[in-house]
Amino acid sequence: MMDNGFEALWQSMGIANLVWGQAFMVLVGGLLMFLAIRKGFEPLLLLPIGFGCVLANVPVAGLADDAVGHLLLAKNPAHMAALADLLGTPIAALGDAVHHASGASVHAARALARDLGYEPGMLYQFYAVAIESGVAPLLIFMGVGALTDFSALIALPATLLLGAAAQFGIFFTLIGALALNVVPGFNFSLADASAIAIIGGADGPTAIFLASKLAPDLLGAIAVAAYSYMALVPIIQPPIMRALTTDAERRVEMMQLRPVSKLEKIMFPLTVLLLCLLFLPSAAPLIGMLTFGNLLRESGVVDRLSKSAQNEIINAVTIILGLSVGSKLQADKFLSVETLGILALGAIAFCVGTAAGVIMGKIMNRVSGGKVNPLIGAAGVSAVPMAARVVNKVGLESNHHNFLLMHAMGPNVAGVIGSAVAAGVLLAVVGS
Amino acid sequence: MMDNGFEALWQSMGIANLVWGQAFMVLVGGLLMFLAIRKGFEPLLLLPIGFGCVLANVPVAGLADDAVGHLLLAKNPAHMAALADLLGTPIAALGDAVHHASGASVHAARALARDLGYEPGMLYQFYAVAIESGVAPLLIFMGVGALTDFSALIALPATLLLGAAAQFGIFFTLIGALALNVVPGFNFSLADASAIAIIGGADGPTAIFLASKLAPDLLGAIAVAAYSYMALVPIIQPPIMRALTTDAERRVEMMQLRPVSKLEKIMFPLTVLLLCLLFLPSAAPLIGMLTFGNLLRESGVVDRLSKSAQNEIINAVTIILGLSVGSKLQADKFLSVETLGILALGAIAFCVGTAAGVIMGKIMNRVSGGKVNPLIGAAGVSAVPMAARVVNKVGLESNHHNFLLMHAMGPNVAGVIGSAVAAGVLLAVVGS
Amino acid sequence: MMDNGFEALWQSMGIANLVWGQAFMVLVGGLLMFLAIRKGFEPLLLLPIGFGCVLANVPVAGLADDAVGHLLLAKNPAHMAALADLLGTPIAALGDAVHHASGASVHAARALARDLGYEPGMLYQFYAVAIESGVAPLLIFMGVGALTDFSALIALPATLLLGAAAQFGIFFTLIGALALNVVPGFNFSLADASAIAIIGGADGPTAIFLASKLAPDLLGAIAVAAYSYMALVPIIQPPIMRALTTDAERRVEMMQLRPVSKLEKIMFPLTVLLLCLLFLPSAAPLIGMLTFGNLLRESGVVDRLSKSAQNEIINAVTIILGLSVGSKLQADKFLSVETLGILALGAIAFCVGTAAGVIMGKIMNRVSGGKVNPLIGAAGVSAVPMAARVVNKVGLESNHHNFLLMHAMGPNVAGVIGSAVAAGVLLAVVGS
Amino acid sequence: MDTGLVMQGVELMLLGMGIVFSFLAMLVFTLRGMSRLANLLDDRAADDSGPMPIQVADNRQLVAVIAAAIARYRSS
Amino acid sequence: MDTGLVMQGVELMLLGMGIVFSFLAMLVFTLRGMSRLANLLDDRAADDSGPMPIQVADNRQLVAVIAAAIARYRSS
Amino acid sequence: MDTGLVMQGVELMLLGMGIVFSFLAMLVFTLRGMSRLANLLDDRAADDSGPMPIQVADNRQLVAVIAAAIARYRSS
Ligand code: NA
Ligand code: NA
Ligand code: NA
Repeated sequence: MMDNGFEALWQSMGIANLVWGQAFMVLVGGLLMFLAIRKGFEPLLLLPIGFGCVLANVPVAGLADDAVGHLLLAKNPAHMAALADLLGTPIAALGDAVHHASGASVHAARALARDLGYEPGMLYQFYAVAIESGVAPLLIFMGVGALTDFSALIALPATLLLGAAAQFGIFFTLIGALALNVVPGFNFSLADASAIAIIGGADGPTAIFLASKLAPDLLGAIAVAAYSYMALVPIIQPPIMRALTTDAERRVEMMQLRPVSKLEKIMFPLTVLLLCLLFLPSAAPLIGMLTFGNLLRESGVVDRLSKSAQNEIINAVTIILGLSVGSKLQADKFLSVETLGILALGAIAFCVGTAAGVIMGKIMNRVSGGKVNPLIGAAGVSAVPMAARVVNKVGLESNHHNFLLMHAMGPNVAGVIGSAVAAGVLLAVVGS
Repeated sequence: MMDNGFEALWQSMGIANLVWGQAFMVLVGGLLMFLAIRKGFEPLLLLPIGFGCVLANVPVAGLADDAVGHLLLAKNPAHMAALADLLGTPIAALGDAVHHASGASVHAARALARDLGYEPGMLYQFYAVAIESGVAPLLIFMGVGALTDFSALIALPATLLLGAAAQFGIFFTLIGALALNVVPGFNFSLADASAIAIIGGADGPTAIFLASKLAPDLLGAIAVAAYSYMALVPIIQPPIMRALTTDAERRVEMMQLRPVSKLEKIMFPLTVLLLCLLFLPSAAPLIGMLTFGNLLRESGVVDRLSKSAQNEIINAVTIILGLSVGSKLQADKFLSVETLGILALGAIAFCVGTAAGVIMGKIMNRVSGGKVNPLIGAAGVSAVPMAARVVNKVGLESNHHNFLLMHAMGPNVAGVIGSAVAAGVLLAVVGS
Repeated sequence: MMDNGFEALWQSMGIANLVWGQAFMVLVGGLLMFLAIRKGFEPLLLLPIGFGCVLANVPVAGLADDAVGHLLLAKNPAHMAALADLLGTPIAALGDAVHHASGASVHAARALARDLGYEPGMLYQFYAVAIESGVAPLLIFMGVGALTDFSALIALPATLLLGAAAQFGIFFTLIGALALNVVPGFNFSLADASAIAIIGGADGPTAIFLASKLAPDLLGAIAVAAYSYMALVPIIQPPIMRALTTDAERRVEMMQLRPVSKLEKIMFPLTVLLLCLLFLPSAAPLIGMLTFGNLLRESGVVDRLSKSAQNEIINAVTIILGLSVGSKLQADKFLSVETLGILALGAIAFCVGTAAGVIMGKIMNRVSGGKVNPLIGAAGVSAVPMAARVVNKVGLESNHHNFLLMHAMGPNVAGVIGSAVAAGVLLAVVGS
Repeated sequence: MDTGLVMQGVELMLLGMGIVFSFLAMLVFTLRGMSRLANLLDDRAADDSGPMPIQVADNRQLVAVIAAAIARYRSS
Repeated sequence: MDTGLVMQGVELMLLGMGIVFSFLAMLVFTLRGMSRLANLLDDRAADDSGPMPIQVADNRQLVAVIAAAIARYRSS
Repeated sequence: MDTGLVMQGVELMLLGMGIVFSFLAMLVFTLRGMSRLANLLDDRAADDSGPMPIQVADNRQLVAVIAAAIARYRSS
C-alpha cells in the first residue's frame, strides 16, 4: 500500500493538481474577501462568497462537485467505464459528456455515482439545499420584509413609479446581453440574458433566485456582480445623478411625509400580495415571502416570529447562501469570456437603471409642479438602504438643509417590489 | 414569441385562472389572519397558516403543488402524454388519475416530472421537509417540553387522571366521525376518523403529527380546527363548566401545592419516558421529544441547548410549520363537505373533553372528601395555558379569593401527556 | 379488529418486545445522562447522546431504523417476501441479508420499503440529515472556529509542534487496533482502525466526521469514547504529566506572550487555509469550516454571522447531532466485543497522545534552553479548553505563581488543527 | 437568427416595462384606496369602540408569575 | 358495513380510554414512587455530602478572563 | 495477512506523523512570515494612512434614526 501510498499522497496534494485557473480563482476569492473586510463591500455576502470561492477551487477535494464529479476525480477505471456506458460516450470524452448532459442523464449519472459510493462535496450539498431548491433567497426575502418599514411608500405611493422606471436598467441590459452575441465567444440564450439583466434590479436575493431558475451556470458571476455593484452604488450613482439634473432641481425640498397608521401598515403587505395574486402569480414566491415577512413585522402579534425572521433565520441562511454562491465560482466554469461580459453588462444595468429613475424623477417633478426632487428617482434601483443614503448625500451637497433620506426610502423599497415584479415577468415569459 | 407572449402573459395572470374556490379560500385565509391579528386567536400559528392558505391558492403559481402538479399546470402535450402513459390512463382523465394514484405510482410520477424539468412549489417543499417527515411537530413538542414546568403535576400526580378523562373527547369524536358516514358525502375511514378525533386532544403539534401519519389529506382542516378551538377555549368551556358544577363545588379552595425538588424535576421526564418505552412505544416520538425538551430545561447543565429549543428552534420551525399547514388549504382539496364535518366534530370534541374532565373532577371531589375543585378537570383538555387560565377565571367568579391557576396547571400539562398517549394508541392500532 | 386489536396492542407494547440488550442500552443511556448531569461530563453532547441512546432502544418503535427496518418490524408477509425477492435471499435470512447488504442493494431495498409505505424513524432521519451528509460536524467546527481565539498560537507558532506530537496518540492507536485483530472476535479493517484511532485526536466533531466517512457502524462507540475521555482529561492526564516531568521542569515559568495585531488574526485563518489547499486538500472540509468560522469572528465586519455561528447554529446542530449519535447506540449494533475494544483503545489513545505531547515539550525545553515548560505539551491533544486548564492546574501545584493557561492555549488549539490534519491524512490514504 | 433574438429582447423589454409600470401604477391607486379604507375603519373603530379582542388573561400579579414560564409559548 | 365501522370505533374507544387511563394511573403511582426515591437520594446526599462533581476550573480572576472566549463552548 | 495489516498500520503511522509534523512545521514558518508581513502592512498603513474605506453613511442623528430599522440588514 505505502509504495503507492506515497504516490497517492503526492497525487492527493494540492500543488500537484493545482491548475492556473484555480490559482487565479483563489486570488479572486481573496480579492472579494479583501473588498468585504477592508472596503466594507457588502461584507455579509461577499465574505462568505469569497471564502466559498476559495474552497470551491481547492484542487482534488471537489468540495463544489456533485457525486459524478467525485467519480471523475477518483479516476477508478471500472467506474469511469460504467459512467461512460451509461452516457453512451467514450471514456476519453467523459468530462465533456458530463458537462453537457441533459436533465434526465444527469439524474441517472448521479444515481450511478451514488450507488458506486461517491458522495457530493460539502459546498455542493449546501448549494443543492439552499439555492437549487430556491429556498434560501426566499427566506432572505422574508427577512428583508421583516426588516423593512414601508411607511414612506405608503405615505407617498406615487414613488412606486420611480421604482418602476429604474427597472428599465433590467430590460435595457437584456437587449444588451443579446446584442453581445455578435461578439465571438458569446452565446447567451434568452434565459441567460434575462438572468444577467436582473443584476439591474440591484437586489441580491432576487438576482440569485432568478439566476438559479433561468441560468444556474451563470449564477456565480451574476451574484458577484450584483453584490459588488450594490456596494459600489456610492461611486456609480452620483455622477449620473449630477449629470442629469440641474442644481435647481437638486435643491428641491419635499413636503414632510404624513404619518402612517398601524392599520395601513398591516393592510399594505396584504394589498401587495392580492395584486400579485391577481395579476402576476409568477412573482408570487418572491412577493409572497417579502409580504409575509412584512406582515409578521407589522401585525404586532407575532414578535417572536418576526424577530426570528429578522435575525436567526436570515443570519443562518446568509452563511449557507454565501458559501453556496461561492461554490459556483469554480475555475473551469467561471473563467470564461462570458463572465467578463456579465460584469460589463451589470455595470451598464446599474447606470441605465439609475438614469431611468432620475429621468422619471424629472418627469414627476414637472407633473407635480416642482414638488418632487428628481434625485430620489435614483433610489428606485433598490440597493436598500445604500441608494437612499446616496440620494441624501447628493441632495445635501446642493442644499445643506435638505434631508431627502426619508423621501428616498419610498422609491428605494419600491425598487425591491419593482425588481421582484420584473423577475416575475421574466419567469412567466422566459422561464416556462 | 411575443404574439403568444401576450397570450402567454394573459394566461399567466391570476384573474384569468382564478376559480371561485380559490377566491373563497383567499377569503378564508384572510379570515384566519384577521382572527389572529385582531382577535388574538393563536396568532403564532394562525397567522402563518392564513398566509400560507392565501399563497396556496394563488392561481397558476402552484406554490403548494408537487412536481407532478407543475407538469399538469404547464400543459405541455408531450409531457402530459408521457405521464398518462406512465399511469396507464387517457390524458383526459389525468387529473383524476394523479389525484387517486397510489404510493408507488406517485413516486414514479414525481420522478418522471422531475426528469422532465418540473420542480415542486415552495410551499410543497416546506410541507415535505417539515410535516411529511414528521420533524416539525416533533421539534415544536421538544420546545413545549423545554418551556413547560411540570412542578404542579409532580406535586399532585393524581391530577393526571383529570388529563386522562378529558381525552374522552377524542374517542367520542372518533365514533361521531364514523357515525357521520350515514350522511351522504361523508366517507371517513377509521384512519380519517382517528385523525379528526385528535382535535379533541387540544394540542396543535400532536394533531398535526397524527394527521400527517393517518390522513394527510385532512391535515389542513384538522390543524385549523384544532388551533381555532384552542383559541376559543375561553368561550367554549365556561358554560359547560358552570352547567356541570354546583356553586358550592366551584367555591372549593385547594391546599397549597408542596414544593418540588430539583431532583424530582430531573427524574420526571425520564420516568415518563421509561413508562412510555415499556408500555406504549408507539407514543415514543411525541413523548420522547417532549421529555427530551423538558430534560434539557431541568438538567440545568445545558442552558444553551434549552434556550435554543425554547426560542430559535421553535420559532423557525413554527414559521415553516404554519406555512406548510396553510399549503394544505388548497381550494380543490379543502372545499368539501368533509371539511364542514371536521369543523363540527372538532367543536364536539372540545365540548365532550371539557365535560369529561369536569365530571372526573367531580368524582375526585367526592373521593377526596371535597379537597378537589372539579373545575380544574376542564383544564385536562390541554390547550396550555389557556384552559388553566379559564379555570382560574371561572373559579374567581364564585370565590374571589380562590386562585386555581396553579392547581389547574397539573391537569393542564397532564392533558398534553394524555393526548400524546391517545395519539400513540391510535397510531398503534390504526396506523399500521 | 379488536380481537387482534388486543393482541396487536400487547404485541405493540415495549415489555413484550424488550430484549436484554435493549434494556442494557437503556441503562447505558441513563449512565451517560447521569455523568452529564451529575458529573458535568461534556453535558452539551453526552446528555443528548444518552437520551438518543434510550430512544434508539425503545422496542418496536424503530426510531433509529430506516424504512427497511420498519418493513422488517411490521412483519407483513407479502412485504417481507418482496424484500427477500429483491435481495435474493430466503425470508428466514432476511435480517442478516439486510445487515450485510452492499451499497446498491441498500438503496434498492430502501426504495422498495418507501414504495410500500414504510417511513424511516425520527432518529434515523436526524442521522441521515446531520451526520451521513457530514454537515453537522462541519457546522460545529465552524462554530468552534468562531469561538476560538488563536492569539496564543499566533504569538508562539512553535507550539504547533506540540500539537503535532500529541497526534502520535492517533497513529499509535491505529496500530493497536490492527494488532487487536489477533484476539478472536475482532476484525478491524484499516478504515475501522483509522476511525477508532481518531479518538486520540480528542476532538468531537473531527471524530464524528471521520467515523461517518470511514466506519459508520462504529460511530456510536467512537463518539461516546471521544466525549467521555475528553471529560475525563482532568483524571487521565495529570498522572502521566507528573510521571514524565521533573519538578524543576514543571516549575518553569514562561515569558509573557507578545500581543497579536488585528491584521494577524485576520490573516491567520487564510494562511492556514492556503497551506491546507496546497498540501492537504483532503482536510479541506474540516480546516475550511474551522478557518471560515474564525474569519467570521476576526474580520470584524460580519458580527451578525459570527454570533450566529457561535450561538444559534451551533446550539441547534448540537441538539440534532447528539440525538443522531445516540441513534447509533442500538443494542444489536453497539453491544459487541468490538465496542469494548474501542473503549480500551480510546483510553490508550488519550494516554499516548498526552505522553507524546509532554515528551515533545521536554525536547522543546532542551532546544529552547529551558524557556518552555514541558507540561504545556499535554494540551496538544486538543480537548479545548479542558486540557489547557489541566496544564494550568498541574503547573500551579509545583509553582504557585505560574499561570500556564495562556501558554497552554497555543498547543491546545494547535491540537485541533493537528487532529484535523491527521484526519485529512487518514481520509486521503484510507478513505478512497 | 441573432437579430431575431435581439428583436425578441426588444419585445420582451416593451412587454416587461409595460407590465412593471402597469402593475406598480395599479398599486399606486390600490394603496390610495387602501389608505382611505384604513382611515375609515380606524374612525369607525374609534366611534363605536367595537368588539374588543378576547381577554382572559387575569392581570393579577400571582397569575402572571405562575404562568410566566409556560405562557412564553402558547402553541401547544 | 357502516355499523361495523362504528362498532370498531366503539371498541377502539374502550381500548383507547382503557389504555390512556391505565397508563396515566400507572404514572400516578410511579411518580409517587419517584418522589419518594428523590427525597431519599436528596437526604442521603445531604448526609454524606457524597462525591462532588469534578471541578477543575480554577476560580481565579486571571483564568476566568483568559478562558472566557473559548470556554463559552466546550464541545470541541 | 494480519501482520500485513499491522505493517500497513506502521507505514501509515510513519506517513501520517511525517505529514502532520511537516504540515505543522511548515505552518510554523509560514505563520512567522505572516506576522512579519502583517507588521509591515500595519506600519505602512500607519505611515501613509492609506485609502480609507468608503464612507457614505451620514452620521447625523436624523439619518441614523430613520434608517435604523432598515439598516439593520443590508443584504437586499
Ligand atoms: Na430593484
Ligand atoms: Na390533550
Ligand atoms: Na487534537
